[in-house]
Amino acid sequence: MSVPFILFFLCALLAVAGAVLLIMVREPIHSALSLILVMMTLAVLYLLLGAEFIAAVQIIVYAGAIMVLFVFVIMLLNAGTEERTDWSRIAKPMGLPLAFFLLLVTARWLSRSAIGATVANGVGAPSNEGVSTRALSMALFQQYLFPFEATSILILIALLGALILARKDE
Amino acid sequence: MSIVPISYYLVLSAILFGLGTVAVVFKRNIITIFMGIELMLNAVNLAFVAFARAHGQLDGLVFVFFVIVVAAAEAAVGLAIVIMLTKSRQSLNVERDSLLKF
Amino acid sequence: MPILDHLWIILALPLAGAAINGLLGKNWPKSVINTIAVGSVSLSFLAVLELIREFAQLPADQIPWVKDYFTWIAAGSFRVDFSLQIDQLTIVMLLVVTFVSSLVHIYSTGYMAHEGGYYRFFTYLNLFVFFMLTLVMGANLIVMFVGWEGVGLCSYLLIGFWFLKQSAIAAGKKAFITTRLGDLAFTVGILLAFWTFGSLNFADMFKSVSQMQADTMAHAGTLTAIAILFFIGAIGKSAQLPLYVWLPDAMEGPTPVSALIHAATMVTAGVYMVARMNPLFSRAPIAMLVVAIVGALTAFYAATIGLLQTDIKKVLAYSTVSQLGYMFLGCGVGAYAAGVFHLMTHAFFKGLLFLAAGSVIHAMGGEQDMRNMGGLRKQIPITYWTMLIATLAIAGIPGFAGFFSKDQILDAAQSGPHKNIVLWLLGLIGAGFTSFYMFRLIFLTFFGEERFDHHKVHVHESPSSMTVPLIVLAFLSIFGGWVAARHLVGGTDHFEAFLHPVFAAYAPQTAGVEQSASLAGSAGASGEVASSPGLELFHAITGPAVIVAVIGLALAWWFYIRKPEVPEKLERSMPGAYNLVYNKYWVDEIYNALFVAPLLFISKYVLWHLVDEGIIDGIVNGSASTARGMGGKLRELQSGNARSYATWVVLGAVGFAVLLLALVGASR
Amino acid sequence: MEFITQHPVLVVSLVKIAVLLFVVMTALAYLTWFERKVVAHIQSRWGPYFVGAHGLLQPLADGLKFLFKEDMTPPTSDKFTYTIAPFLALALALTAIALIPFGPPSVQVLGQPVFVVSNVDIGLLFLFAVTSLGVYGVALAGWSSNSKYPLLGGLRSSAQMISYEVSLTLSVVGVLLVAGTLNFNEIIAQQSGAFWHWNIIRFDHGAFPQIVGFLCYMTAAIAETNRIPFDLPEAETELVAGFHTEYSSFKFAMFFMAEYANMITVSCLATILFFGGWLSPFPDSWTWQLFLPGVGLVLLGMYCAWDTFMNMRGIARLQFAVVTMLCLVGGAICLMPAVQPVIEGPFWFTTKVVAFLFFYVWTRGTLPRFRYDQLMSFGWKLLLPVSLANLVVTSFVMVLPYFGRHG
Repeated sequence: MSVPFILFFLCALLAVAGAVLLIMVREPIHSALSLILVMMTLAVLYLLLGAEFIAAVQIIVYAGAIMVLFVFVIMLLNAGTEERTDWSRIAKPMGLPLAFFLLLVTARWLSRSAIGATVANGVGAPSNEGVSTRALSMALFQQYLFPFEATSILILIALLGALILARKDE
Repeated sequence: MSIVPISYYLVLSAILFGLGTVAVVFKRNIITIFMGIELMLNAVNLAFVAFARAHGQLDGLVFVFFVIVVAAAEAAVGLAIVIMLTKSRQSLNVERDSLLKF
Repeated sequence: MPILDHLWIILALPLAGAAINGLLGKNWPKSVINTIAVGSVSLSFLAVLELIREFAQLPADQIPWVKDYFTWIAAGSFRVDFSLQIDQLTIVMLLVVTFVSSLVHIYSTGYMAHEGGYYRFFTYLNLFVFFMLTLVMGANLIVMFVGWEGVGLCSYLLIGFWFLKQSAIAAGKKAFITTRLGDLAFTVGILLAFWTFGSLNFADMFKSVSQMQADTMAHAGTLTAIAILFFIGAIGKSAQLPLYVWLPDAMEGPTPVSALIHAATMVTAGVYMVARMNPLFSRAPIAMLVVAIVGALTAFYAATIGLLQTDIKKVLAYSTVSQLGYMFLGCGVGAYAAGVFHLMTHAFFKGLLFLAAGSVIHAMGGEQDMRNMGGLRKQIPITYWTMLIATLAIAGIPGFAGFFSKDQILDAAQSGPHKNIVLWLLGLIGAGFTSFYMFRLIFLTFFGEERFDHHKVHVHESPSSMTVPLIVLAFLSIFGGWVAARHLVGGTDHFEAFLHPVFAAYAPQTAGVEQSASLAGSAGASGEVASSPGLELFHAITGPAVIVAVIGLALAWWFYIRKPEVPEKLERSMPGAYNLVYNKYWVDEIYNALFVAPLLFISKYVLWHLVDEGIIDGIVNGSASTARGMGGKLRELQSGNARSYATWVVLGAVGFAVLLLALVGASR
Repeated sequence: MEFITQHPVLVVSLVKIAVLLFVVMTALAYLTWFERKVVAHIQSRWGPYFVGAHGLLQPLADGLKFLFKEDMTPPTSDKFTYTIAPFLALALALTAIALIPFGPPSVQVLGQPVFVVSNVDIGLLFLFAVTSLGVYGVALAGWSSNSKYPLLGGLRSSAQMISYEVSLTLSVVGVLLVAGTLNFNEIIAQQSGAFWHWNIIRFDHGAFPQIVGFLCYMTAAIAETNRIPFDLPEAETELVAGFHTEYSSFKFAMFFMAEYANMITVSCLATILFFGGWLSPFPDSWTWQLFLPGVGLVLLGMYCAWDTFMNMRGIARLQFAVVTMLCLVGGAICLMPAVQPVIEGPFWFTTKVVAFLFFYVWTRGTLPRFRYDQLMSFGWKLLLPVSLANLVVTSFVMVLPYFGRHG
């Protein structure tokens, strides 16, 4: 067991724990916290995968902005503990088994997938040094320039939409 | 020092995705459901990064970037909607406002 | 040649008028509506005049002039173009239709001035003109049929124009349903024709007809069937025996409508159709005979009913029926030209009669019963004189339009290729009756002492908008027939000569010879009979028709001027016959008993309660309730519960994942 | 001993972390003293005076007080969150500092740079990542207290932090364009030369003066750290004490320290990005500048000595004598030729940071507090557009033919 392995399993454990907590806990804030935990661990995993920039963005945008927004909204709406209504007759008896089944199927499939296998066997093992941020930004601003601009427009639209929605109607 | 096989990451992402699904199906608080969706997105991101690493290409990372951006936009709008909804229905429980029908 | 290339203009004008008035005109002042309605029709009349000018220059080989506008229906081998056609027959009809329509429109502006639903009236009227023109100009049976049904619709709408009057509504329905019977046959005929000829274009049909060998009995039978079916359609539309019953009731509609639709144009559609289909009929002798018999019988029968009617419009209605009978008689004996000729003159003088009657009713403030009239000739001179002229025309007094046409028909019945003495006699007596009841009408209305009190009605001459058309038509009632005048003095009949190509084009060889012979005969075959034109003229003028007409006139004078008590005596002396005729042979009652009542019974108990409510509703409701039940079950899917929806989404995702897995597994 | 040689990274890192923690904690403590003194003098008071000479032991006393106070937890509060909130705040604040290079990487022990705990390739991004999480401390504290004013304070601060974080980041991007890297050491190295090479006024090929960016940065930074005039989250006149109303004893102290740690962090960042980090303002040719730290300390010691003998009485005189000794000895050490190059970087760095801290205190002493709507409209309608404009102009100049990077 080398350092990356330990790190990986630690993070994976934390991530799964956080995800489970997110489901189990009934206080929205706690769910948010556990989700933040998951994101943190994911950021670490990204680092482990050599994607520093993505890791940073993950923390800044996800943990630092989106989740803050969530927390903010929870506080704003003063969301209390979730009530235990079960009016949906299929959600529990059907939904959960289905979801778990989906989990298993995808997990099995991915673990069997060619790429995973090859890497596991060390064949085509990726180089250990991470992706340079410069190269990523190059790709982003040259090869993917149009999608980038498109997303910027999307953001603008979302901004306006949020403004209009949350505006006090006077 | 040996590296962690990509398939581990993939399986982890699958698990997280499944848990996200469970959250979406199981939770009643609309905000928490939202978080479940975010969790799923994260899981997918992880898969993307893992694949990018496996292929030694950047595209996966770019995709992750876009996913994050879109998630941000979605969160902004979605939470605004949540606020309006809660203002009008005085409840965050999705089972309380069954508006989604004819 | 603008109009010839744009025949649609003639149609479009009245349609546009109808559309504008009908869609926008609700609150417009009468003047505007008048302008649009009259303007559109008059313009299409002018267009027709221009058309005639251009048609005159058209080389003979380009007649009939057909224009295809667009493919209307295309289903397999069945293909119908919206195409219009111009030939001599069409020209005549167009002229009559547009001209009389214009006059009636003008007349209506005066007559309907005080009625509600003004714009509605003119909308229907314009629409009618449009459909009538479509009927006349159609280059294939389908277009023609559309016009055919369209005029039926307009007639229904206009009869029931005063939709608050129960009788009017009933009359409208009666007209519609009765004619529908004929139309059913007509439709079947059309189908049979398509099955036989493979096309519904007149040109193609006639070509294939003329190529058929008459000797093959099958073809003869088919042709006869088609012809008779068509003729039944004509019976319905043109109110012949036994389907004439709707026309008298149709008098519930406004008088201009009676004049235009139920005298001048629509009811003659049947005649036009038979004339248009002459190649078929000429090759189906039996059908020809049927046509002739029905025509003659109707002519006689309707005339007898007319004898005792007291309602001024009813009298005219029955006379219309009878005159139509004459036209069919003409066609039936092979004198299509004579039939069409009578159609034209009849359009003039019968239109005039109705308009004049309308004027009388107008003057009497709505009174229609002749027994409450009398002595009106002083108060309303113009109406009196014009109506007198029309009466002289219809009675067949020499010199007037009716004389020429009716004389030709009777002549053809007597000496034509298909001559038939019995029919001729029927026609002859009918002619006598005609002149009798027409003069009876005149005498009762305009002569004798006034049988109404002045305090209620103050008689007044109609406005110029009504009298002017009367005068115009009066002129035509006199001179309209003179186009055939020289025929009397042994010259050629211009009208017949003009129409000759239409009827000669596809005439059967054998019959063709006779036809031309008869043409010559009726005109020049006088060779051996009459040596001098004068004698010929004398023969014609003192022909039997004229004699019976004069007798009728004399009798009428005797009965209603000289000895007014005679009718009562007669009535008392033979009550049976009197009641029989007076009650129109109880035909309506008989029909009620025979057809209407059983039909009502069947429709009520069998069709309605059993079939409709029991079976059809059962099926429909059953399916509906099953659908509702399933919907109720499925509805639970749409609980509006977001979690349930999420579950379904997950289900889909799982399915997709499994599918993907399977595919990948397969590809591996 | 060989363990150290085997695992240099681990050992050195641990040592560095320990030292850094100690230093920073002390710094925080004395920063409070510093602030109180300065504000007092601005308001023409003496400030802390009696606990130790010139109140030099005041921070110690405060620390003890916090430690021994009763730690109250509101019964209705959300225990877990209530407890972790202050830890979160402080931990994040300290983590941020761990990324800051206090001196040149050339100074090394066992092949490891001494003056930086972790030299990350994209240090700046990580700094932002960490600071962006700082919101949670405040927000969670406000929420978990389960009481009006804290909640309001938490809401305010989270809103405010999100709003100003945008401008903060954008104002820095200008520098990033100039630098073309995210690594602190490289950013600093590029500004080497003299003070006119510092990013704030540097104007040569591929560089554009970031003065506007600096102003935006400072404003946003003050807002980020919830300092006057942007201290709405703890506006005592409106919200009692804002998000930490319910906190007492050491938890409160943690928030306190976190705030000052954040001040230090942003000051360090400003120093690095705009003022050349640990570089000296003078050209390297001026060798005499190596003596500046030592000489400065010696002068300080001499002043202390004079003060001791003229003004001090009793115990205070004894304490101040100790201070004098420390200064003189330190000065002597700094004057040693071997130490001079080592001490240079930290000296300048500290000097600049202290200057910024003084600026902080200064603003606190002089400016009134914003109203909340003013705060928001200022942040969104003025600060953001200006920093965006700065970004646009900079990037535009970047690609200009002559000034541009390729000019």
